[in-house]
Amino acid sequence: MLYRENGQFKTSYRADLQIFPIAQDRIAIVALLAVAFVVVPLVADQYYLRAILIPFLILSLAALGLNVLVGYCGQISLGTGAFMAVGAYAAYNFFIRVDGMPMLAAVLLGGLCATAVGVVFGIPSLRIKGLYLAVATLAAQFFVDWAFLRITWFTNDAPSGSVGVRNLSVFGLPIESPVQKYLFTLTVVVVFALLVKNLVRSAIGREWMAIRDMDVAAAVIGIRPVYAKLTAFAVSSFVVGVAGALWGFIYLGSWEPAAFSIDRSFQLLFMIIIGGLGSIMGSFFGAAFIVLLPIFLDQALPALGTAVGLRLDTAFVSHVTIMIFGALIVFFLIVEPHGIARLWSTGKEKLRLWPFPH
Amino acid sequence: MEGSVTLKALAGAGMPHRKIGEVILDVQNISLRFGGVKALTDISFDVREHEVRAIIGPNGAGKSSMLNCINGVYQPQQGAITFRGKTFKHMNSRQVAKMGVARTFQSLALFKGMSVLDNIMTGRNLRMKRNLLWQALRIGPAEREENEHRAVVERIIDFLEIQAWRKTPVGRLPYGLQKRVDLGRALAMEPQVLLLDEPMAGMNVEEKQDMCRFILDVNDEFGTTIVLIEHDMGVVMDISDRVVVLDYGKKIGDGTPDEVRANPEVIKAYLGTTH
Amino acid sequence: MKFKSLAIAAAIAVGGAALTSGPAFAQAKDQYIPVLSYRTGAYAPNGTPWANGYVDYLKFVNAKGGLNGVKIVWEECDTQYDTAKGVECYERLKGKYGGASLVQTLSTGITFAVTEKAPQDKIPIITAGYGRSDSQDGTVFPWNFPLAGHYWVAADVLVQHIAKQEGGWDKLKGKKIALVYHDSPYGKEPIPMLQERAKMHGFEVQLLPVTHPGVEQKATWLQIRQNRPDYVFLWGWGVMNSVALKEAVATGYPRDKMYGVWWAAAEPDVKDVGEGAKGYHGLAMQHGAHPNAKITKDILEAVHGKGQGTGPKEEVGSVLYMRGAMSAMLGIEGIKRAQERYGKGKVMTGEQVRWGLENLALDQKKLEALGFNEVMRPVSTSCVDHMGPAYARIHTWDGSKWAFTSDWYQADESVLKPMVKASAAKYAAEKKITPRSPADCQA
Amino acid sequence: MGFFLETLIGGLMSGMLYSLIALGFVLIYKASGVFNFAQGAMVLFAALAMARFSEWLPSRLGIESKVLANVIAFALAFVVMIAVAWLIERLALSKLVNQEGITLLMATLGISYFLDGFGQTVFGSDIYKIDVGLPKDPIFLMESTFQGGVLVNKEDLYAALIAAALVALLTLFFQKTGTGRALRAVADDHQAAQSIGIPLNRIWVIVWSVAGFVALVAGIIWGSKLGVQFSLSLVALKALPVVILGGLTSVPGAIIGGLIIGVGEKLSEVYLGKYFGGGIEIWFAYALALVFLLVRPQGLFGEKIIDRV
Repeated sequence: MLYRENGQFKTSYRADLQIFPIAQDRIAIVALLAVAFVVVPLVADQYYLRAILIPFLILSLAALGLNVLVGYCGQISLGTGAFMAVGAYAAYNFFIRVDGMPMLAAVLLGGLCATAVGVVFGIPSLRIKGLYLAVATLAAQFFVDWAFLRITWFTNDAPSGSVGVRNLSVFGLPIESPVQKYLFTLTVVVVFALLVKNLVRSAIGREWMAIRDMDVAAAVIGIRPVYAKLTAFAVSSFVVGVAGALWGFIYLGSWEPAAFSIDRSFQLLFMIIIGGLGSIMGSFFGAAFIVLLPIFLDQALPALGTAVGLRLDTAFVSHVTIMIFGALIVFFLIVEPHGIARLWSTGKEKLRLWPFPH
Repeated sequence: MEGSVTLKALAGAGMPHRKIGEVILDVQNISLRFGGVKALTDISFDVREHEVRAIIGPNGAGKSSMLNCINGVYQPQQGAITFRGKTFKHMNSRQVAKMGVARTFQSLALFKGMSVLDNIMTGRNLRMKRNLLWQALRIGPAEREENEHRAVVERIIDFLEIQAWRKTPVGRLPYGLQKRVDLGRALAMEPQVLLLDEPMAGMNVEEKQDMCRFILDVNDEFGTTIVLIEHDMGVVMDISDRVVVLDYGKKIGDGTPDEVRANPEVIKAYLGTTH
Repeated sequence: MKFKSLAIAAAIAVGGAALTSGPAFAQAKDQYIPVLSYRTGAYAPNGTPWANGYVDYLKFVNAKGGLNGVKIVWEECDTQYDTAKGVECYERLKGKYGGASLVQTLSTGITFAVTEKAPQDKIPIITAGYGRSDSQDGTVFPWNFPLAGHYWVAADVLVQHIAKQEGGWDKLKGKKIALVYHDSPYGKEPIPMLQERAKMHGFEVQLLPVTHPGVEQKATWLQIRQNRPDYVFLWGWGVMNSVALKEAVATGYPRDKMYGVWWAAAEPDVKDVGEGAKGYHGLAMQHGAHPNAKITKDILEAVHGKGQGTGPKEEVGSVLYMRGAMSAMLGIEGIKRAQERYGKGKVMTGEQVRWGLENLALDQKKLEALGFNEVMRPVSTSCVDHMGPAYARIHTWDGSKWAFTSDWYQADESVLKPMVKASAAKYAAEKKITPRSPADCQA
Repeated sequence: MGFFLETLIGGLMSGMLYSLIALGFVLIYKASGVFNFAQGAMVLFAALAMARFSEWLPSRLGIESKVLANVIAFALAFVVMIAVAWLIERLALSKLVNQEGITLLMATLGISYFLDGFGQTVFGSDIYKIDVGLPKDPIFLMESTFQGGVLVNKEDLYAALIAAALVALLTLFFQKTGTGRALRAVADDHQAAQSIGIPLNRIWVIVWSVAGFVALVAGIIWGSKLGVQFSLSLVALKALPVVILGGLTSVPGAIIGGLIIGVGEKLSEVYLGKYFGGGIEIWFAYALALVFLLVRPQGLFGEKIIDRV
């Protein structure tokens, strides 16, 4: 009987239009943020911060961006890695070449460059649809990979073509220790999540979804497919680009195009499909699932092995990890094609009715 | 049929104190081909302000294609369309919408993933001016704008009596209600001309009566000109001022319901088939 | 219902998470060495023997009583040669058992990434024969140790060798050398050195990148057939090597004009080309294949003899296996050297191990004691020079095994040193790093 | 001129090999509307099976004759692929009917992970040999006309011939056999096919088996070229531009597309590569496909999409 919205009457549209109309949800989210910002930094050890939470957050951000394009506007893209790469390398160049360029500014500028590239590679979407478009976006993936390997200017003529950054800081605060990196990433992600949420529940968001659901009808009520699709590509690749910059700056510290390979693109697509297309929350669920599962399996299997008293060799473990990973993905798609986010809402529905079955 | 006899009476505001105005939409010699197939051949008719204009004809007569030409979904090979004195060879969907022509669809073309509210809100998009950044920040003007339009949409929701389903994804609504939402989305554009493509297809008598009432109310209260495609002859004859009859992409009749009813060609081609 | 089943699944997952959560902090009575390897993915065939050699050697040391009594513990993590995964592995392993004493990344990409983290973590990085060449400069890269040479050395030695074949540096004038390289940081490392040499001796370098994984090289070899370079340097990796050799056969390019870097000159690269690869040369940095070396015999006896062998017996002594074993040995010797200063029989911290690695002095006598005498030449490092003298030989595939066909070479300091200095200085400037002062070295 | 011919021929033959893999995509997409990203994994899996069987048969069962060993191994591998097809249908596809294309695509990606892991656990992750006696040495044509002659890679030539034969075989299978007709019926309209009593599930098992067979042949050809190991599963990436260029639903499309891509990328690499610093063929293939799509959004031979309201 705890989770109810009845008794909470909305007296203004404003009140009805907030992100979490139900009071309990608002409380929950505040609590979650409190934990994320205060408790986690205090308790989590280096490994969890550096190797799990930070990549989880950054990839959630990327997934969020991709979700705008695929989930909300219905344009499938397999070239996400490319846009991350553009973000990372552009940010790197701003950071290295411009004296005293603040890191945050560099990251955002990187995002803008990704936007430009994203729009260019979005143009085919005006004519090509569905799977054809999906495969076509791979052109972006391979071209960008190639460009950053071949055009040495982008990599500041590093002999190996691999670049890196050090001594990061924001507004004078150093971003060196895991906790600092974590908090910085978290802040960026939260802000972007809010902005994107606002977009998708505003006019532009409705235009995207209209194009996704029924483009002819959308055109008839005066929505321009060109504008809707290209803005989707722009916003999406901006967010993805920023995520890419963070991936390079905060997580890897030093990277090469391989860090944004086609596998990354697939990984992100998995996140939004498993998490839930067209759902902000889903992006986070998906990221959690895809990031944590392999790491978890990779460590759980040997542990289980020793538990039953046999030493599993590394190759076997990682092969089995891939197997289980693949199998679980299929399993998930079967039980809930609409992703974890849908499960979440079903769960909440059930909770509302609890303890009455219907 | 017997249900529709009493329709005018049912539709409370039925008694026409609305005066029919000048020609607002004029279709001249439209011809449309898909490869070899002729969808429309040399169609001409006009629509006067405030009137209810019906387009009837058997299946595949080219009725929907006609509407699609009017709001720029299809580009006819020949002919022109004049709207409020401006003549166009090809209509551009957005332009048409801007000029105040709205449209409902035969096979529902709602945005299935979105709630009733959002579906109708899309009808307001043309009027929302705030740019991406404002929308992203959603403070001050952007939020005010959103709320204003929300208010308008709520009025439409009340008018169509679908308050209870505000936040339901339209995909889950029964057919009849979806038809209403479709109408609501069109109304949200505050159109001067409303193109209705078989608004009553597949409805039972009660639903048809409701829908007729909505249509006539719209026509009366907002003085909206209505172009209507309908199969149900009874309905058409009852609520429309003038009727165009199409058959195999050709115009075979045009005039008041009574004239059309009397037209032998129409009887042969159309009424013949219904009985 | 499906909701319930998923809830249960989740519950299980959480339970399992609890089971594995947190690095196991054993008290530091053992010397801990994390092992980053790749036994899966596109490069598994090359990664596996390396890892087996590495682990076997650790087992061997323990079998022989450890480091003056201190036992070695290790934990392996499969990086799949993927940088992000590698970083995760590094983060996962470094903290365990009271902290890692050193790490060997076995991937150029991971090396670059870990290099950025080393200064905070204070864990020395050994990259025996790979990694970034400029990290030889210990003042800018205090934690990197490209022991046993790096790719600039490799490139330089190859050029020296063909100069000798041609009969003098002047003979190189107007010659054409094609570099067929894996299009990645690894493949691009040698380019600056080759271009430097080309400038000096007036030969022409033609760059032919091959995109990962290198299964399609027809275009590359058509180009080679078109402009007939006098030599082909193969900077390949994994399947790319065997494909290159097969294409060479198919386009009739003479194998004995082809030279591979050591990653491209091991058994897996030529095995399934067999006869076709006859005459193909490879660069052996320090070691090659040593089926009969003392250390090989010792490991077979002390490890495989006891049924402790990590991989199959047959691969012991093969090129990549030896690379693994030698890499492990260099690390171990670093730790031993550190013990000499900070106390025998004690567990060394990362910083102490770094001192050890900076003061390596493996002379012929020591190597002999270790059983590596015919495997490699002496290695000695300093705080400024983290590589020390790097020796290399050429070995040639006779259709069934690798056999040495040249004498020892050494990179030409006069060419190498300035390049390393310049590149390291550039890196330092870019990262705003202040190089270590000699005083700091005494620490 | 001679060199141009050489490049052209080389391109054509690579193209033929691409179409061989593209074929797998098309077959499955036609019949079940699934864009099967697992095709690459299936190629690897089939090749691994073939390689290991042909290795085990002599060593474990003492079958001397290499030919016999290969034949048996081939048969066994095919059986394995049928089993795989059946399992995929049973465990995944049958439960995913009427899902969106993207969901299915992701499912097949999941399947491909599983196959990669499974294959390497069972068969090992080292480099293995497939030797079906394809010749390795080059042949030279028209040496009189051009000095040096025109080089033709004999292995590729044979491979191309085999691929062509396979295509012919499949065309026959589709046109002549009852199953083939059923397949085409399903491809045209699932409901209709079902209503006239064609069992969808069985059809799907068959299609996936056929795709498995194609994968096996592709695996053998590529495997004997590259050696069998993980990278084999990545050749699928070379086939993607072929598929969209030819049209997802067209077998001839896969062939023509393959040839266009093959020739296109080789010529581009050899003649334009030097101006771009090389390594352009991979993205050039996709760019080429993209250009074609801008003209024909449904691919060269794909069915046209008209949206009605």
